[in-house]
Amino acid sequence: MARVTVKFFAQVRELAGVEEVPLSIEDNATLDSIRQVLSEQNESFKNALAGTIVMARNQTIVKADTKVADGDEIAFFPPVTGG
Amino acid sequence: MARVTVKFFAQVRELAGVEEVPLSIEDNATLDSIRQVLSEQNESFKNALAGTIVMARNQTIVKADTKVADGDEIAFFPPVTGG
Amino acid sequence: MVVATIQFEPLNIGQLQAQLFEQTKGAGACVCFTGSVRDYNKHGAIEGIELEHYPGMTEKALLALAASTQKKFNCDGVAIVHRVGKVLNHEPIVWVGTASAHREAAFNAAMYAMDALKQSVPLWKREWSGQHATWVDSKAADVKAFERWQTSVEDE
Amino acid sequence: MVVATIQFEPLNIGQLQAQLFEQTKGAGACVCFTGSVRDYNKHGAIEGIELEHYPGMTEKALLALAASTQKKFNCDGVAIVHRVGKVLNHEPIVWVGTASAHREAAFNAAMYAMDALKQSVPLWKREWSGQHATWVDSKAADVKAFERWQTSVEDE
Repeated sequence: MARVTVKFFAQVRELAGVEEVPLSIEDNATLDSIRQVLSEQNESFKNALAGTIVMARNQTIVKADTKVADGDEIAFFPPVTGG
Repeated sequence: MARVTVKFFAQVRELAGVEEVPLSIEDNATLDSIRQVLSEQNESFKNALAGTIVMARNQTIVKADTKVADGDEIAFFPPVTGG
Repeated sequence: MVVATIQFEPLNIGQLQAQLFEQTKGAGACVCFTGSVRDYNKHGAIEGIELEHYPGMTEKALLALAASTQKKFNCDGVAIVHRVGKVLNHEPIVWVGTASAHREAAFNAAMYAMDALKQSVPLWKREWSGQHATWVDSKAADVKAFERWQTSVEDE
Repeated sequence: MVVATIQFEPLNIGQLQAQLFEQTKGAGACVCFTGSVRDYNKHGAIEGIELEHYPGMTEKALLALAASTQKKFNCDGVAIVHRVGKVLNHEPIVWVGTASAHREAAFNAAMYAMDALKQSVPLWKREWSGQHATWVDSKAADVKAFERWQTSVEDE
Protein backbone atom coordinates (compact mmCIF):
# COMPACT_ATOMS: atom_id res chain seq x y z
CA MET A 1 0.00 0.00 0.00
CA ALA A 2 1.07 3.55 -0.76
CA ARG A 3 0.03 6.33 1.59
CA VAL A 4 -0.30 9.63 -0.23
CA THR A 5 -1.68 13.09 0.47
CA VAL A 6 -4.02 14.53 -2.14
CA LYS A 7 -4.30 18.32 -2.31
CA PHE A 8 -6.96 20.36 -4.08
CA PHE A 9 -6.82 23.95 -5.32
CA ALA A 10 -9.16 26.67 -6.59
CA GLN A 11 -12.58 25.45 -7.89
CA VAL A 12 -11.56 21.85 -7.25
CA ARG A 13 -10.81 22.66 -3.61
CA GLU A 14 -14.10 24.53 -3.20
CA LEU A 15 -16.15 21.70 -4.72
CA ALA A 16 -14.26 19.03 -2.77
CA GLY A 17 -14.99 20.92 0.42
CA VAL A 18 -11.52 20.17 1.84
CA GLU A 19 -7.97 21.35 1.12
CA GLU A 20 -6.40 17.92 1.29
CA VAL A 21 -7.20 14.30 2.05
CA PRO A 22 -4.94 11.39 3.08
CA LEU A 23 -5.34 8.26 0.97
CA SER A 24 -4.07 4.69 1.08
CA ILE A 25 -3.99 3.04 -2.31
CA GLU A 26 -2.45 -0.06 -3.89
CA ASP A 27 1.18 0.11 -4.99
CA ASN A 28 1.64 1.14 -8.62
CA ALA A 29 -1.64 3.04 -8.65
CA THR A 30 -1.71 5.92 -11.17
CA LEU A 31 -2.92 9.46 -10.63
CA ASP A 32 -5.90 8.65 -12.80
CA SER A 33 -6.84 5.70 -10.57
CA ILE A 34 -6.62 8.00 -7.53
CA ARG A 35 -9.00 10.36 -9.29
CA GLN A 36 -11.38 7.41 -9.89
CA VAL A 37 -11.18 6.16 -6.31
CA LEU A 38 -11.90 9.60 -4.87
CA SER A 39 -14.75 10.24 -7.34
CA GLU A 40 -16.43 7.08 -6.02
CA GLN A 41 -15.95 8.11 -2.37
CA ASN A 42 -18.56 10.88 -2.33
CA GLU A 43 -20.54 13.33 -4.47
CA SER A 44 -18.33 16.33 -3.57
CA PHE A 45 -15.18 14.65 -4.84
CA LYS A 46 -17.07 13.41 -7.88
CA ASN A 47 -18.16 16.96 -8.79
CA ALA A 48 -14.77 18.42 -7.94
CA LEU A 49 -12.92 15.99 -10.22
CA ALA A 50 -15.44 15.92 -13.10
CA GLY A 51 -14.01 18.64 -15.35
CA THR A 52 -10.60 19.26 -16.89
CA ILE A 53 -8.09 18.45 -14.16
CA VAL A 54 -4.37 19.16 -14.08
CA MET A 55 -2.41 16.66 -11.98
CA ALA A 56 0.83 17.11 -10.08
CA ARG A 57 3.03 14.60 -8.29
CA ASN A 58 5.47 15.97 -5.72
CA GLN A 59 4.91 19.51 -7.04
CA THR A 60 5.57 18.72 -10.70
CA ILE A 61 2.82 18.56 -13.34
CA VAL A 62 2.61 14.99 -14.69
CA LYS A 63 0.42 12.87 -16.95
CA ALA A 64 -2.60 10.93 -15.65
CA ASP A 65 -0.87 7.56 -16.15
CA THR A 66 2.03 8.45 -13.83
CA LYS A 67 2.46 5.96 -10.99
CA VAL A 68 2.55 7.05 -7.37
CA ALA A 69 4.85 5.92 -4.56
CA ASP A 70 4.50 5.83 -0.79
CA GLY A 71 4.74 9.31 0.71
CA ASP A 72 3.86 11.19 -2.48
CA GLU A 73 2.18 14.58 -2.47
CA ILE A 74 -0.49 14.49 -5.17
CA ALA A 75 -2.45 17.55 -6.34
CA PHE A 76 -5.53 17.99 -8.50
CA PHE A 77 -6.42 21.44 -9.80
CA PRO A 78 -8.10 23.25 -12.69
CA PRO A 79 -6.14 24.79 -15.60
CA VAL A 80 -4.05 27.67 -14.23
CA THR A 81 -5.02 31.32 -14.74
CA GLY A 82 -2.12 33.41 -13.45
CA GLY A 83 -0.41 36.30 -15.18
CA MET B 1 14.64 80.71 -58.81
CA ALA B 2 14.17 78.85 -55.55
CA ARG B 3 16.43 79.70 -52.64
CA VAL B 4 16.87 76.75 -50.33
CA THR B 5 19.11 75.77 -47.42
CA VAL B 6 20.81 72.38 -47.66
CA LYS B 7 21.81 70.74 -44.37
CA PHE B 8 24.21 67.84 -43.90
CA PHE B 9 24.44 65.37 -41.00
CA ALA B 10 26.81 62.73 -39.65
CA GLN B 11 29.32 61.31 -42.18
CA VAL B 12 27.83 63.47 -44.93
CA ARG B 13 28.41 66.59 -42.82
CA GLU B 14 31.98 65.58 -42.03
CA LEU B 15 32.83 64.85 -45.67
CA ALA B 16 31.08 68.00 -46.90
CA GLY B 17 33.12 70.03 -44.40
CA VAL B 18 30.16 72.31 -43.61
CA GLU B 19 26.90 71.93 -41.68
CA GLU B 20 24.76 73.71 -44.24
CA VAL B 21 24.96 75.60 -47.50
CA PRO B 22 22.58 78.10 -49.14
CA LEU B 23 21.65 77.29 -52.74
CA SER B 24 19.75 79.03 -55.51
CA ILE B 25 18.31 76.62 -58.04
CA GLU B 26 15.77 76.68 -60.86
CA ASP B 27 12.09 76.35 -59.95
CA ASN B 28 10.79 72.79 -60.04
CA ALA B 29 14.24 71.36 -59.29
CA THR B 30 14.15 67.99 -57.49
CA LEU B 31 16.17 66.88 -54.48
CA ASP B 32 18.13 64.63 -56.80
CA SER B 33 19.04 67.55 -59.07
CA ILE B 34 20.24 69.49 -55.98
CA ARG B 35 22.44 66.53 -55.13
CA GLN B 36 23.83 66.60 -58.68
CA VAL B 37 24.47 70.37 -58.65
CA LEU B 38 26.27 70.17 -55.31
CA SER B 39 28.34 67.15 -56.37
CA GLU B 40 29.63 69.19 -59.32
CA GLN B 41 30.49 72.19 -57.12
CA ASN B 42 33.50 70.62 -55.40
CA GLU B 43 35.24 67.36 -54.46
CA SER B 44 34.08 67.49 -50.81
CA PHE B 45 30.41 67.63 -51.76
CA LYS B 46 30.99 64.96 -54.39
CA ASN B 47 32.48 62.58 -51.81
CA ALA B 48 29.89 63.48 -49.20
CA LEU B 49 26.97 62.72 -51.51
CA ALA B 50 28.44 59.65 -53.26
CA GLY B 51 27.00 56.88 -51.07
CA THR B 52 23.50 55.95 -49.97
CA ILE B 53 21.82 59.24 -49.08
CA VAL B 54 18.53 59.79 -47.28
CA MET B 55 16.80 63.04 -48.28
CA ALA B 56 14.46 65.24 -46.29
CA ARG B 57 12.42 68.26 -47.34
CA ASN B 58 11.21 70.55 -44.57
CA GLN B 59 12.07 67.91 -41.96
CA THR B 60 10.21 65.05 -43.60
CA ILE B 61 11.92 62.17 -45.40
CA VAL B 62 10.97 62.25 -49.09
CA LYS B 63 11.90 60.57 -52.38
CA ALA B 64 14.69 61.86 -54.62
CA ASP B 65 12.23 63.03 -57.30
CA THR B 66 10.39 65.38 -54.90
CA LYS B 67 10.33 68.97 -56.13
CA VAL B 68 11.55 71.85 -54.00
CA ALA B 69 10.03 75.29 -53.44
CA ASP B 70 11.46 78.64 -52.46
CA GLY B 71 12.41 78.73 -48.77
CA ASP B 72 12.67 74.97 -48.35
CA GLU B 73 14.95 73.34 -45.80
CA ILE B 74 16.60 70.40 -47.54
CA ALA B 75 18.71 67.77 -45.72
CA PHE B 76 21.05 65.04 -46.95
CA PHE B 77 22.20 62.39 -44.52
CA PRO B 78 23.29 58.73 -44.29
CA PRO B 79 20.90 55.94 -43.23
CA VAL B 80 19.98 56.49 -39.57
CA THR B 81 21.50 54.45 -36.74
CA GLY B 82 19.62 55.42 -33.57
CA GLY B 83 18.13 53.09 -30.98
CA MET C 1 20.87 36.18 -13.33
CA VAL C 2 17.66 34.25 -12.69
CA VAL C 3 15.11 35.50 -10.17
CA ALA C 4 11.58 34.30 -9.38
CA THR C 5 9.49 35.57 -6.49
CA ILE C 6 5.90 35.47 -5.29
CA GLN C 7 4.72 38.10 -2.88
CA PHE C 8 1.58 39.28 -1.10
CA GLU C 9 2.85 42.90 -1.06
CA PRO C 10 2.32 45.31 -3.99
CA LEU C 11 5.00 45.28 -6.73
CA ASN C 12 7.23 48.30 -7.17
CA ILE C 13 7.72 47.98 -10.92
CA GLY C 14 9.91 51.07 -11.30
CA GLN C 15 12.33 49.61 -8.75
CA LEU C 16 12.20 46.14 -10.34
CA GLN C 17 13.03 47.69 -13.72
CA ALA C 18 15.95 49.68 -12.26
CA GLN C 19 17.27 46.62 -10.37
CA LEU C 20 17.19 44.34 -13.41
CA PHE C 21 18.99 46.96 -15.47
CA GLU C 22 21.65 47.37 -12.78
CA GLN C 23 22.15 43.63 -12.34
CA THR C 24 22.56 43.00 -16.09
CA LYS C 25 24.65 46.11 -16.69
CA GLY C 26 25.57 46.70 -20.28
CA ALA C 27 23.63 43.73 -21.67
CA GLY C 28 22.32 45.97 -24.44
CA ALA C 29 18.60 45.16 -24.48
CA CYS C 30 16.18 44.98 -21.58
CA VAL C 31 12.45 44.23 -21.86
CA CYS C 32 9.92 44.44 -19.04
CA PHE C 33 6.31 43.33 -19.05
CA THR C 34 3.79 44.35 -16.40
CA GLY C 35 0.34 42.79 -16.23
CA SER C 36 -2.17 44.66 -14.08
CA VAL C 37 -5.77 44.27 -12.90
CA ARG C 38 -8.34 45.79 -15.25
CA ASP C 39 -11.42 47.19 -13.49
CA TYR C 40 -13.80 45.26 -15.73
CA ASN C 41 -14.38 41.84 -17.23
CA LYS C 42 -16.73 40.76 -20.02
CA HIS C 43 -19.71 40.92 -17.63
CA GLY C 44 -19.05 44.41 -16.23
CA ALA C 45 -17.18 46.16 -13.42
CA ILE C 46 -15.08 44.20 -10.95
CA GLU C 47 -13.61 45.20 -7.60
CA GLY C 48 -10.24 43.54 -7.73
CA ILE C 49 -9.05 39.96 -7.87
CA GLU C 50 -7.67 37.27 -5.61
CA LEU C 51 -4.89 34.90 -6.58
CA GLU C 52 -4.65 31.43 -5.04
CA HIS C 53 -1.34 29.60 -5.24
CA TYR C 54 0.12 26.22 -4.28
CA PRO C 55 2.69 26.99 -1.57
CA GLY C 56 5.92 25.26 -2.49
CA MET C 57 5.01 24.30 -6.03
CA THR C 58 4.24 27.83 -7.27
CA GLU C 59 7.68 29.05 -6.23
CA LYS C 60 9.37 26.04 -7.82
CA ALA C 61 7.40 26.33 -11.07
CA LEU C 62 8.12 30.06 -11.33
CA LEU C 63 11.86 29.55 -10.80
CA ALA C 64 11.93 26.68 -13.29
CA LEU C 65 10.19 28.92 -15.83
CA ALA C 66 12.65 31.79 -15.29
CA ALA C 67 15.60 29.38 -15.63
CA SER C 68 14.29 27.68 -18.78
CA THR C 69 13.48 31.07 -20.36
CA GLN C 70 17.02 32.28 -19.62
CA LYS C 71 18.48 29.16 -21.23
CA LYS C 72 16.11 29.01 -24.22
CA PHE C 73 16.87 32.58 -25.32
CA ASN C 74 20.43 32.77 -24.00
CA CYS C 75 19.59 35.79 -21.83
CA ASP C 76 21.88 37.63 -19.43
CA GLY C 77 19.00 37.82 -16.98
CA VAL C 78 15.39 36.78 -16.44
CA ALA C 79 13.31 37.92 -13.47
CA ILE C 80 9.67 37.08 -12.72
CA VAL C 81 7.71 38.48 -9.79
CA HIS C 82 4.07 37.48 -9.20
CA ARG C 83 1.51 38.77 -6.72
CA VAL C 84 -0.62 36.31 -4.73
CA GLY C 85 -3.60 37.00 -2.46
CA LYS C 86 -5.82 40.05 -2.97
CA VAL C 87 -4.84 42.48 -5.71
CA LEU C 88 -6.75 45.72 -6.17
CA ASN C 89 -7.92 47.15 -9.48
CA HIS C 90 -5.06 48.75 -11.48
CA GLU C 91 -2.34 47.15 -9.35
CA PRO C 92 0.36 45.05 -11.04
CA ILE C 93 -0.19 41.27 -10.87
CA VAL C 94 2.95 40.12 -12.60
CA TRP C 95 6.23 41.63 -13.72
CA VAL C 96 8.65 39.92 -16.11
CA GLY C 97 12.05 41.39 -16.96
CA THR C 98 14.59 40.05 -19.45
CA ALA C 99 18.04 41.22 -20.53
CA SER C 100 20.05 40.14 -23.55
CA ALA C 101 22.65 41.39 -26.00
CA HIS C 102 19.96 41.80 -28.67
CA ARG C 103 16.43 43.14 -28.59
CA GLU C 104 14.85 40.23 -30.46
CA ALA C 105 15.97 37.71 -27.80
CA ALA C 106 14.89 40.01 -24.95
CA PHE C 107 11.43 40.53 -26.49
CA ASN C 108 10.99 36.83 -27.28
CA ALA C 109 12.07 35.78 -23.80
CA ALA C 110 9.57 38.12 -22.13
CA MET C 111 6.73 36.99 -24.42
CA TYR C 112 7.61 33.33 -23.91
CA ALA C 113 7.77 33.69 -20.13
CA MET C 114 4.29 35.23 -20.05
CA ASP C 115 2.78 32.67 -22.44
CA ALA C 116 4.35 29.75 -20.53
CA LEU C 117 3.42 31.18 -17.12
CA LYS C 118 -0.23 31.18 -18.14
CA GLN C 119 0.01 27.43 -18.89
CA SER C 120 2.39 26.00 -16.33
CA VAL C 121 2.54 27.96 -13.08
CA PRO C 122 -0.07 27.00 -10.44
CA LEU C 123 -1.94 30.25 -9.88
CA TRP C 124 -5.70 30.71 -9.99
CA LYS C 125 -7.52 33.98 -10.31
CA ARG C 126 -10.97 34.93 -9.10
CA GLU C 127 -12.64 38.25 -9.71
CA TRP C 128 -14.66 40.04 -7.05
CA SER C 129 -17.90 41.76 -8.00
CA GLY C 130 -20.32 42.77 -5.27
CA GLN C 131 -20.24 39.95 -2.73
CA HIS C 132 -19.34 37.35 -5.33
CA ALA C 133 -15.96 35.96 -6.30
CA THR C 134 -15.96 34.17 -9.65
CA TRP C 135 -13.17 31.88 -10.75
CA VAL C 136 -11.65 32.98 -14.05
CA ASP C 137 -11.69 30.38 -16.83
CA SER C 138 -8.51 29.62 -18.72
CA LYS C 139 -8.51 31.16 -22.20
CA ALA C 140 -8.22 29.33 -25.50
CA ALA C 141 -6.19 32.31 -26.77
CA ASP C 142 -3.61 31.68 -24.03
CA VAL C 143 -3.29 28.01 -25.00
CA LYS C 144 -2.75 29.08 -28.61
CA ALA C 145 -0.22 31.74 -27.60
CA PHE C 146 1.84 29.09 -25.84
CA GLU C 147 1.59 26.54 -28.66
CA ARG C 148 3.40 28.82 -31.13
CA TRP C 149 6.59 28.40 -29.07
CA GLN C 150 6.36 24.62 -29.26
CA THR C 151 6.02 24.84 -33.05
CA SER C 152 8.98 27.17 -33.30
CA VAL C 153 11.11 24.75 -31.28
CA GLU C 154 10.21 21.90 -33.62
CA ASP C 155 11.18 24.08 -36.59
CA GLU C 156 14.74 24.47 -35.32
CA MET D 1 -1.18 59.20 -24.11
CA VAL D 2 1.62 59.86 -26.60
CA VAL D 3 5.02 61.14 -25.46
CA ALA D 4 8.29 61.57 -27.36
CA THR D 5 11.37 63.26 -25.95
CA ILE D 6 15.03 63.64 -26.75
CA GLN D 7 17.42 64.57 -23.99
CA PHE D 8 21.11 65.08 -23.32
CA GLU D 9 20.70 64.00 -19.67
CA PRO D 10 20.82 60.33 -18.57
CA LEU D 11 17.50 58.44 -18.64
CA ASN D 12 15.91 57.34 -15.37
CA ILE D 13 14.25 54.19 -16.69
CA GLY D 14 12.73 53.13 -13.36
CA GLN D 15 10.96 56.48 -13.15
CA LEU D 16 9.89 56.35 -16.82
CA GLN D 17 8.39 52.87 -16.21
CA ALA D 18 6.53 54.04 -13.10
CA GLN D 19 5.24 57.19 -14.87
CA LEU D 20 3.93 55.31 -17.90
CA PHE D 21 2.18 52.82 -15.63
CA GLU D 22 0.59 55.63 -13.62
CA GLN D 23 -0.51 57.57 -16.72
CA THR D 24 -2.14 54.51 -18.33
CA LYS D 25 -3.62 53.23 -15.07
CA GLY D 26 -5.43 49.94 -15.39
CA ALA D 27 -4.67 49.43 -19.08
CA GLY D 28 -3.82 45.80 -18.32
CA ALA D 29 -0.54 45.28 -20.17
CA CYS D 30 2.54 47.47 -20.17
CA VAL D 31 5.78 46.74 -22.05
CA CYS D 32 9.02 48.67 -21.74
CA PHE D 33 12.15 48.34 -23.83
CA THR D 34 15.51 49.81 -22.84
CA GLY D 35 18.44 49.86 -25.23
CA SER D 36 21.83 50.57 -23.66
CA VAL D 37 25.45 51.02 -24.72
CA ARG D 38 27.44 47.80 -24.85
CA ASP D 39 31.12 48.23 -23.98
CA TYR D 40 32.28 46.44 -27.13
CA ASN D 41 31.64 46.29 -30.87
CA LYS D 42 32.79 43.70 -33.42
CA HIS D 43 36.29 45.19 -33.42
CA GLY D 44 36.82 45.25 -29.64
CA ALA D 45 36.30 47.48 -26.63
CA ILE D 46 34.70 50.90 -26.99
CA GLU D 47 34.54 53.84 -24.60
CA GLY D 48 31.00 55.04 -25.12
CA ILE D 49 29.12 56.53 -28.03
CA GLU D 50 27.94 59.88 -29.35
CA LEU D 51 24.57 60.48 -30.94
CA GLU D 52 24.09 63.23 -33.52
CA HIS D 53 20.57 64.44 -34.21
CA TYR D 54 18.79 66.88 -36.52
CA PRO D 55 17.36 69.56 -34.20
CA GLY D 56 13.70 70.04 -35.04
CA MET D 57 13.30 67.05 -37.30
CA THR D 58 14.39 64.42 -34.75
CA GLU D 59 11.76 65.60 -32.26
CA LYS D 60 9.08 65.66 -34.99
CA ALA D 61 9.99 62.21 -36.32
CA LEU D 62 10.03 60.70 -32.83
CA LEU D 63 6.62 62.15 -31.99
CA ALA D 64 5.18 61.02 -35.35
CA LEU D 65 6.51 57.51 -34.63
CA ALA D 66 4.98 57.41 -31.14
CA ALA D 67 1.63 58.63 -32.53
CA SER D 68 1.56 56.18 -35.44
CA THR D 69 2.52 53.29 -33.12
CA GLN D 70 -0.29 54.22 -30.74
CA LYS D 71 -2.76 54.26 -33.62
CA LYS D 72 -1.50 51.14 -35.40
CA PHE D 73 -1.79 48.95 -32.29
CA ASN D 74 -4.67 50.81 -30.64
CA CYS D 75 -2.61 51.45 -27.50
CA ASP D 76 -3.63 53.39 -24.41
CA GLY D 77 -0.18 54.91 -24.33
CA VAL D 78 3.13 55.05 -26.19
CA ALA D 79 6.20 56.85 -24.86
CA ILE D 80 9.63 57.12 -26.48
CA VAL D 81 12.64 58.81 -24.90
CA HIS D 82 15.99 58.97 -26.71
CA ARG D 83 19.38 60.21 -25.56
CA VAL D 84 21.46 62.50 -27.79
CA GLY D 85 25.05 63.67 -27.36
CA LYS D 86 27.60 61.59 -25.45
CA VAL D 87 26.38 58.40 -23.83
CA LEU D 88 28.70 56.34 -21.62
CA ASN D 89 29.09 52.57 -21.71
CA HIS D 90 26.16 50.76 -20.03
CA GLU D 91 23.93 53.84 -19.99
CA PRO D 92 20.46 53.67 -21.59
CA ILE D 93 20.25 55.16 -25.10
CA VAL D 94 16.55 54.68 -25.74
CA TRP D 95 13.47 53.77 -23.72
CA VAL D 96 10.16 52.76 -25.30
CA GLY D 97 7.05 52.14 -23.20
CA THR D 98 3.65 50.94 -24.43
CA ALA D 99 0.35 50.23 -22.67
CA SER D 100 -2.67 48.34 -23.97
CA ALA D 101 -5.56 46.16 -22.82
CA HIS D 102 -3.77 43.07 -24.10
CA ARG D 103 -0.18 41.92 -23.93
CA GLU D 104 0.12 41.01 -27.60
CA ALA D 105 -0.64 44.58 -28.72
CA ALA D 106 1.70 46.06 -26.08
CA PHE D 107 4.57 43.75 -27.14
CA ASN D 108 3.97 44.35 -30.85
CA ALA D 109 3.78 48.12 -30.38
CA ALA D 110 7.11 48.21 -28.51
CA MET D 111 8.82 45.99 -31.10
CA TYR D 112 7.40 48.01 -33.97
CA ALA D 113 8.46 51.33 -32.42
CA MET D 114 12.04 50.09 -32.05
CA ASP D 115 12.20 48.61 -35.55
CA ALA D 116 10.71 51.76 -37.12
CA LEU D 117 12.90 54.09 -35.04
CA LYS D 118 15.99 52.42 -36.47
CA GLN D 119 14.77 53.23 -40.00
CA SER D 120 13.02 56.57 -39.79
CA VAL D 121 14.26 58.79 -36.95
CA PRO D 122 17.28 61.02 -37.79
CA LEU D 123 19.86 59.88 -35.26
CA TRP D 124 23.41 58.84 -36.02
CA LYS D 125 25.71 56.94 -33.72
CA ARG D 126 29.48 56.93 -33.52
CA GLU D 127 31.55 54.80 -31.24
CA TRP D 128 34.61 56.10 -29.41
CA SER D 129 37.67 53.91 -29.14
CA GLY D 130 40.98 55.46 -28.11
CA GLN D 131 41.09 58.84 -29.88
CA HIS D 132 38.90 57.68 -32.74
CA ALA D 133 35.19 58.06 -33.24
CA THR D 134 33.80 55.72 -35.91
CA TRP D 135 30.37 56.18 -37.46
CA VAL D 136 28.22 53.11 -37.04
CA ASP D 137 26.88 51.56 -40.25
CA SER D 138 23.18 50.80 -40.54
CA LYS D 139 22.48 47.08 -40.23
CA ALA D 140 20.85 44.85 -42.83
CA ALA D 141 19.19 42.98 -39.93
CA ASP D 142 17.48 46.22 -38.87
CA VAL D 143 16.13 46.80 -42.38
CA LYS D 144 14.77 43.25 -42.38
CA ALA D 145 13.26 43.66 -38.90
CA PHE D 146 11.32 46.68 -40.12
CA GLU D 147 10.19 45.06 -43.38
CA ARG D 148 8.22 42.35 -41.54
CA TRP D 149 5.78 45.04 -40.32
CA GLN D 150 5.18 46.25 -43.87
CA THR D 151 4.38 42.70 -44.97
CA SER D 152 1.99 42.21 -42.06
CA VAL D 153 0.14 45.41 -43.01
CA GLU D 154 -0.28 44.20 -46.59
CA ASP D 155 -1.65 40.91 -45.27
CA GLU D 156 -4.52 42.64 -43.47
